[in-house]
Amino acid sequence: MNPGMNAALNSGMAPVATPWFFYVLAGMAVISGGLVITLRNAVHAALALIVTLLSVASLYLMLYAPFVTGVQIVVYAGGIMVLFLFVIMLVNIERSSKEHRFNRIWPAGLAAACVLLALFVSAFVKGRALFADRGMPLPESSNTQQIATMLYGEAGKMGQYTFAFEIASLLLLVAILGAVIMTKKKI
Amino acid sequence: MSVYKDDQTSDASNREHSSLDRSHLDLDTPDKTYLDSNELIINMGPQHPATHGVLRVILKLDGEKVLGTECVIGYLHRGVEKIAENRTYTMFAPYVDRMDYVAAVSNGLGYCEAVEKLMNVEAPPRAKYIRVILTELQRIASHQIWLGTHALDIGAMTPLFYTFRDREEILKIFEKYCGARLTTHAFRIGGCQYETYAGFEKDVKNFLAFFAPKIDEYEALLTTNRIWVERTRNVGVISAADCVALGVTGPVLRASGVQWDLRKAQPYAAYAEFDFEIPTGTNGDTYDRYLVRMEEMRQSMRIIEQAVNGIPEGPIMGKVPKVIKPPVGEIYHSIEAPKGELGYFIVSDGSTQPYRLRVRPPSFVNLQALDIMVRGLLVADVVAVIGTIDIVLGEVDR
Amino acid sequence: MAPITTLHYLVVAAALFVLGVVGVLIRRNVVIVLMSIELILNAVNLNLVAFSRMWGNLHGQVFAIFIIVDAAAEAAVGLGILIAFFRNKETVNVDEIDLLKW
Amino acid sequence: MPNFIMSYLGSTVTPGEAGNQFWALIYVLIIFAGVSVAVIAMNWIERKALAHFQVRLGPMRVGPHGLLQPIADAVKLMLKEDIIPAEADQFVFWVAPLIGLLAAFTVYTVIPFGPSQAVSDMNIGILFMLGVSSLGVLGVVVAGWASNSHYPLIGALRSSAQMVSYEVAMGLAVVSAILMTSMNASGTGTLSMIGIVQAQQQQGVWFIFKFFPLGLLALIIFAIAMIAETNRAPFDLAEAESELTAGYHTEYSGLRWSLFMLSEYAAMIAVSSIAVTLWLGGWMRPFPNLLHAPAWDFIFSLFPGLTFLGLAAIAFIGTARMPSHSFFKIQRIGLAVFAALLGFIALLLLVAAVAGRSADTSLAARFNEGIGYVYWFVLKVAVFMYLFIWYRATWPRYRFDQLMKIGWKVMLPISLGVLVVTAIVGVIAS
Repeated sequence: MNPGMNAALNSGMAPVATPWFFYVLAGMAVISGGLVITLRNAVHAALALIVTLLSVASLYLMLYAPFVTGVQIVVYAGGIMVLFLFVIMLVNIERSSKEHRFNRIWPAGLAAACVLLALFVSAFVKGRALFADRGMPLPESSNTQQIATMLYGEAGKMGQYTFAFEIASLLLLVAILGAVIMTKKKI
Repeated sequence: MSVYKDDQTSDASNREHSSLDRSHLDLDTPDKTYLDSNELIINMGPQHPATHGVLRVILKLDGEKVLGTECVIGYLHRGVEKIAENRTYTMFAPYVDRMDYVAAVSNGLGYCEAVEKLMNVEAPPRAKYIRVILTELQRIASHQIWLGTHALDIGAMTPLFYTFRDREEILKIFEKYCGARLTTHAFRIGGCQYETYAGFEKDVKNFLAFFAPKIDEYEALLTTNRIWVERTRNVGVISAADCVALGVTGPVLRASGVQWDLRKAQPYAAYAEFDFEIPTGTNGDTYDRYLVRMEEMRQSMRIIEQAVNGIPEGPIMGKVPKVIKPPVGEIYHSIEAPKGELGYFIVSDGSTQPYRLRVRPPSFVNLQALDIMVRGLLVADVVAVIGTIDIVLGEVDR
Repeated sequence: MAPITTLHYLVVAAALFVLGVVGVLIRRNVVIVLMSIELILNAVNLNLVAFSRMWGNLHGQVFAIFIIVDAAAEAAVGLGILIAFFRNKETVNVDEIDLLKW
Repeated sequence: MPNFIMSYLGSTVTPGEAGNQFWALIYVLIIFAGVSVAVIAMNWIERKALAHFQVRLGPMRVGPHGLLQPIADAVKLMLKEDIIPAEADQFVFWVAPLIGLLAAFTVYTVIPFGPSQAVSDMNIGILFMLGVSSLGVLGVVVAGWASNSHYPLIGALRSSAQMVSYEVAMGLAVVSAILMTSMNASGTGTLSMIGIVQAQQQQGVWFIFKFFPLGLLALIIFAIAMIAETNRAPFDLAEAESELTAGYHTEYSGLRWSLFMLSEYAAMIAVSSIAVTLWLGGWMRPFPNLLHAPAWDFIFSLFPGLTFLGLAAIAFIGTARMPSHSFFKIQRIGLAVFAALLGFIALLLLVAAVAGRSADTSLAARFNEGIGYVYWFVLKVAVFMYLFIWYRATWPRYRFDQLMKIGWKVMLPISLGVLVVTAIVGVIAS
């Protein structure tokens, strides 16, 4: 805690009102999430998804996970969504916007999802005590460094997730190759 | 893997088809063997920054790759050839200036010489020398406009302003000589209307001294510029055989390796008396055409220098009657305009007006090569190739 | 206003998850189905990060990063399949993807 | 409340870190205004500099030497008819310029103009900057799509492919700079923008000179990638006027179009700021370690004032050289007033420099210090901005396949190589 913060607290100014921020961000995430699956136009849906992603990124920030926030913005909002928009434009046909949005079995799908929701709700209601806020403060300033230590390990020692990290890189490589091969017209 | 049938029809064959067969190019119905939504038909022009006027090119694209083109012309059609039939030979002369309006002097030269040939008169030597000097100055000016706009199409803004700055000096000479800068109407049938003004030789020599380092300046900006070389080398390649088959002339033909220049092949005016070289290229690509034109500017300077040093004294007007009434007959006369062979075919019925006048404009003929030059290239190359063919729509549409 | 607990985040995550599942089940456009999968993955991520905060260690965040990597791979391959499919059938509707070979 | 406001003044951290929303807001407003003014100035300088590259004069009519031209343009653009094509997607068409603008301006929250002259110091600063600036492409892509026209669509496709490709090389170059921040006793690097500059201060070397030529190479890669990221010549394929008429903003006009321009220039300044922060020592004056005597501090603190004095002198010379025709009377007075204004600012800065020297810990000293930081930072950014203009005047445009080839086959391998070699050299050196 630095002097400026102390002074701020002493002078009666509370830090940022976190509950408000949470409700606003959560509302944005859920509402635009709903728009993603209901909007007819794919580009509109993609824009809604970007709003969801950014809201969720902000929620990460509230959970003291700044590095995940950064990765979410760079990879998801900046990378994957541009890819999505790119593909939507490539396959942009007017026909799809005039057709039915939902498939024939949509009532069944909706029912299944409702069952899932009911499951979640019952789990939360029953297991409320499990999720009590334990109020563990995470060190925000060394967050990136600690994640790095877990991923890469410290001097002379392999990290806990180094092997998994390597496998993830292999997964990406395979995905790149797969994408290239599938989209290439002649091999 | 032969699941995708497209490759046989669209990509690989484009290069082989660089003959004149246009049957595979069907712009109206989409290619049935290839269900690709990427296939896009785009109108480039008539209002487009890079089509040098009102050329409309219908592009059939696969993504950015050009599958075929179709030129739509006529937006600047003024019926020049028809107008000729209702004007006397003298009255029609200013009209030819409006065809290739960036090389008006060359147009005038071709027309005047054609009528002279029809009437069997000849301009006096001094007039011929003046004609050569002005025409070669005009060639430099035309190439300057070509260079500026071509570079601008490829994205280099600066050469445009340099070339226009230097072209100004040529236009000043024109203005001092005949009062007009663009549509000069400099020559008359039988010679020249005006004697050179006092200090004409000095002005021309000053220009030569002024311009020599400027060409180096253009070349410093472009010739070894990596981006320029990458954008132009192997772009818009056309073989000598295709050029000949299509009737392409001028720098485009010479860049493909054919040493054909009417100034040497069928000398007119006073060209037989000068020593100059015909630059040729080897690959027939955009870069070669660029080099050929740059060298042509240098050769033009050589011609001008010789002409201005050896300009004879004497009359400037031949023995031409007041009313021009050529004998019945027909004539075809062509000159090497900056853009290629500019020919005039005149049919005379013995009256004061041509019975039929037909112009063979270099831009119009050269434009035919656009399709086989750009097929298989990208959209950006279409712009570069239109620039390198060096068309003027006033001449294409007439 | 009550302080925000882990459960709050879990509820948001559950809502996003269900929305994603609904999207996957009922939409016809493959692109939107893929986007719904991204929603599901995000819901999972939110859970993991919330639990990471709850337990006071970073394992959850590391897992979230792995899931983002996975999402990138999934999007690349999924969209690749989509383009290959679209090129042949000119449609992006899931219920028209009914041939194993064409 | 006044206590809360004043409490920050003595602090040496950013308002964000101090938790002082009031000053954070003030800083945001200052930056917003400053960037807007910088964009206007950049607009004028680009037109003038480009004109002089191309043997012409550029704007000369509106105000002396066209000084008021950007304002006239802004007024004109605001008054123009706002055309939305009938077939366009109304909502997306409307929102697209705002996406780009928001992305471009959000980045400025973490740019450190000085050790405490930033809105906030996020510990993921550089990651945040890269991420948010990459959101700008969404505006371009969506604008091209929403116009429902072929040329904008091609521009948008080009732009999205181009930006995604160059982000990779850009990111790797940035990583190699971040790697250099960890070359200290504890072996701990940082992603914080302020931390990166402080690391350069501690190591006594700007990262451009570190492990020569690795730092330089990384900067060059970043500098190339940032031109591509901001859609500037010679990588301005997305808005290539000779090919795509105007690319993604062909259908835009008036205020919306000007928002695109605003965000483009703001993004240019933002990426230049990243380059300056990462490789050129951010707010540090030249040779902070070599010439660190108080006398040197004083000499360098005179620079801002002297710069403005120089500008004022140029303006005065311009006034004197203006033709004495009555037609130029108003222009002459205007330029004289402008010169006087510049001279007044110069005087203020010089007084502040002198006052800040005599009083060591006072507000004046702190103010003086802050001026110095911002001055050096802006000066370094200005060099990059000038380079942007220079490139545009010199080079033709790349073709799309060549652009991709350079991005993936040249820049990516080189940046990977630089990263690996930097890591190896770093391990050997420590």
